[in-house]
Amino acid sequence: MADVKLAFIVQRPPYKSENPKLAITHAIAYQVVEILLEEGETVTPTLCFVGDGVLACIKDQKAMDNYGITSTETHLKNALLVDLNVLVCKEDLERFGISEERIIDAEEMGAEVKIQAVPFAEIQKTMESANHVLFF
Amino acid sequence: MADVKLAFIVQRPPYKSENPKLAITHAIAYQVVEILLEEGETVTPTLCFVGDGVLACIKDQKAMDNYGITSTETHLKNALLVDLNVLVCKEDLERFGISEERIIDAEEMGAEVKIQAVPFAEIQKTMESANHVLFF
Amino acid sequence: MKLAVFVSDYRNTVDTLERLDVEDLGIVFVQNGVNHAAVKENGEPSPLLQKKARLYALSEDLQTRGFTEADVDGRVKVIDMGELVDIIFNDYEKLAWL
Amino acid sequence: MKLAVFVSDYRNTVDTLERLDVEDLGIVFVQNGVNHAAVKENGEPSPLLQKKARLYALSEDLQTRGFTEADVDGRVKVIDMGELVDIIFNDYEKLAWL
Amino acid sequence: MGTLTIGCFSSFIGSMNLDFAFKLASAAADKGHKVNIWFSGNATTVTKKGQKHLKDYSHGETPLRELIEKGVEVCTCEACNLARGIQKPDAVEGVQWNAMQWYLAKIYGSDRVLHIGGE
Amino acid sequence: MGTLTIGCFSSFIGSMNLDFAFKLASAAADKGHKVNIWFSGNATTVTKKGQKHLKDYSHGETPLRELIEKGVEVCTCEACNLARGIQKPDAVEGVQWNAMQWYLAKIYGSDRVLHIGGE
Repeated sequence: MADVKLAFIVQRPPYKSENPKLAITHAIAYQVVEILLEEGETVTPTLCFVGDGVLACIKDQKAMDNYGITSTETHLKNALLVDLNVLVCKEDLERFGISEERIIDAEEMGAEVKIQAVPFAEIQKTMESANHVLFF
Repeated sequence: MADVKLAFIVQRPPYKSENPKLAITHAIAYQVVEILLEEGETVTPTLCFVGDGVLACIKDQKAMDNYGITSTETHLKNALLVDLNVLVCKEDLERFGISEERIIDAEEMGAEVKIQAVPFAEIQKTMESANHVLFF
Repeated sequence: MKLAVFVSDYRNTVDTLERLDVEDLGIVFVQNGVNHAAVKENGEPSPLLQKKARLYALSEDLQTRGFTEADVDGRVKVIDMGELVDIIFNDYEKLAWL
Repeated sequence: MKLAVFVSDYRNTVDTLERLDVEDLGIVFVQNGVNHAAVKENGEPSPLLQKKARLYALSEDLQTRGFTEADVDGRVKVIDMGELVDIIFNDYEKLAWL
Repeated sequence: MGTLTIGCFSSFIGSMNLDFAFKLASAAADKGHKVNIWFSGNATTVTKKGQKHLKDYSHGETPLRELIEKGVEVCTCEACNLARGIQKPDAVEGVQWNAMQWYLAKIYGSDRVLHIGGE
Repeated sequence: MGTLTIGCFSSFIGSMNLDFAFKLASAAADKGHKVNIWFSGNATTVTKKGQKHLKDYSHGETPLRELIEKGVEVCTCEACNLARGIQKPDAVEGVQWNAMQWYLAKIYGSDRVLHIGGE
């Protein structure tokens, strides 16, 4: 009976490899992992975007219109809808000049959580308190 | 009735992707392309290693012993055996401190040509005189 | 040499473009390469935009990443795939994908 | 945090390793990462060798690329796959592949 | 009208290189150009038929079939396919199976060559 | 003795990531550790059976079978396989087919996790 904490760190931009998308879909799976675990055992991922990975958080991605594939934005919205803890590095957002209103949210879909812009120090803490770190 | 010149430019190190190996095998295919062309039509590739690509030219690669796969060295020896023109950037060899005696050759197998260390300017000229350039 | 170079990555691990001496150079930003056209770092545009070259970015790839024409540096011409085909056949003799 | 970082590339497109604050850091050079251990550029060893960390390079991957122990910087310990397994289980709690 | 030969060496799904190549080939063919596509290395897995079209993933089979219908010539590296456990009957119909010289021969007759290397 | 779970997300052939993962898994199993391997994304193509063992290419099938024989648990992402046209009967016997939660559940019980991301 315990909780295992995981830090998912996305450090590369989307649409070059499947990495950022797979980070999101794997994190979302925490919702259904209980069928494979004993009573009271849980897995809690925190999904963190750092470096060029923060480019995944820009809204209005038209991947479906242009390439017929689900956008990383849609995956991120799904993550918010299942109350996943999603952090994005504040310093990197500032470095790229990405303002908060350009960050994806899923409010109109009824999500209760938002992507949180936090200092890198907090992402560092997330890694420290995690049992395992997974870099994408 | 003409010759089409191609510049194959290998700019990345071996064993990270198949690129350097595929550059060599595709260049070697110039030997058999005539079966698909008309009489007198030829293709002449020049294989050039620049940047981190020059690391492919270091001899004694033990890829077969360690991973059971043909080394990039073996592919390069095959290229020399079919008289392919192989150039390696002199400035990049110097940058990495790779001496000429560490460069692959196929003399003991009877090859008549060697990998030639040339200034980048000559590789630039090879690209200029080529009909097409292929970057690996 | 009339050469169009396709830049498909934001971070390049090769320095080929810096070393090439091309009299008539085009740089086509595609896929994650469009970040060079649409993103500034610490207020600075990508150094690639300072090359003596005609600069293009593919609209489909900008849109896919959430960018609009308003994000694109004024030196870069936004083109679609059909225009890219014309550029390939009409303006350059050789193509390089870095 | 006791963290072993696997560096598998010669050129990195991420700066994560520079930013991480790790009290007990190991850097394991594998695959093309072994170039950091065995190659100097303009006479200078890789900046990664200056990190406050225990440094390891995988012998199999050095040999595959034509390097011998003589090429490897004195700060780096050459290990084989079996030793790597022991390091993973005995010396570090978390592993990161950059 | 000219001839464009595209070499594809990147993995199917993820990198978007193949998606890009398909769109470019289609646009060129629509303008009346002759287009050839060569698959080698990890790109050859795109020629496997029976790909389930899930919206989360790039899909290769339908665009490939459309390109072949438009007259685009498509060829895959036989050895690369076999090494990945894909036999000829497993491949999308109309894709040619050959070796590297096919690519060189198509380049011979091409006005433009876009060689898209691997990852 | 501990438990190591390895996540593999890189393309089969070329990058050497899978070759590395197989050697590491084998060395850990030989020392008596429990090892689990998860394939996702482009790595899933390594589970296709019938790979012709050409010396020019990394070969996945034989090492996979050896690992499974040693008691290493191997699982592949079903959706990733289907998107690539690989059905369950096409896969190496003994490879489990499941979804991402398999990986998370194995991580739950692991002492060490080596997540090898994609290219």
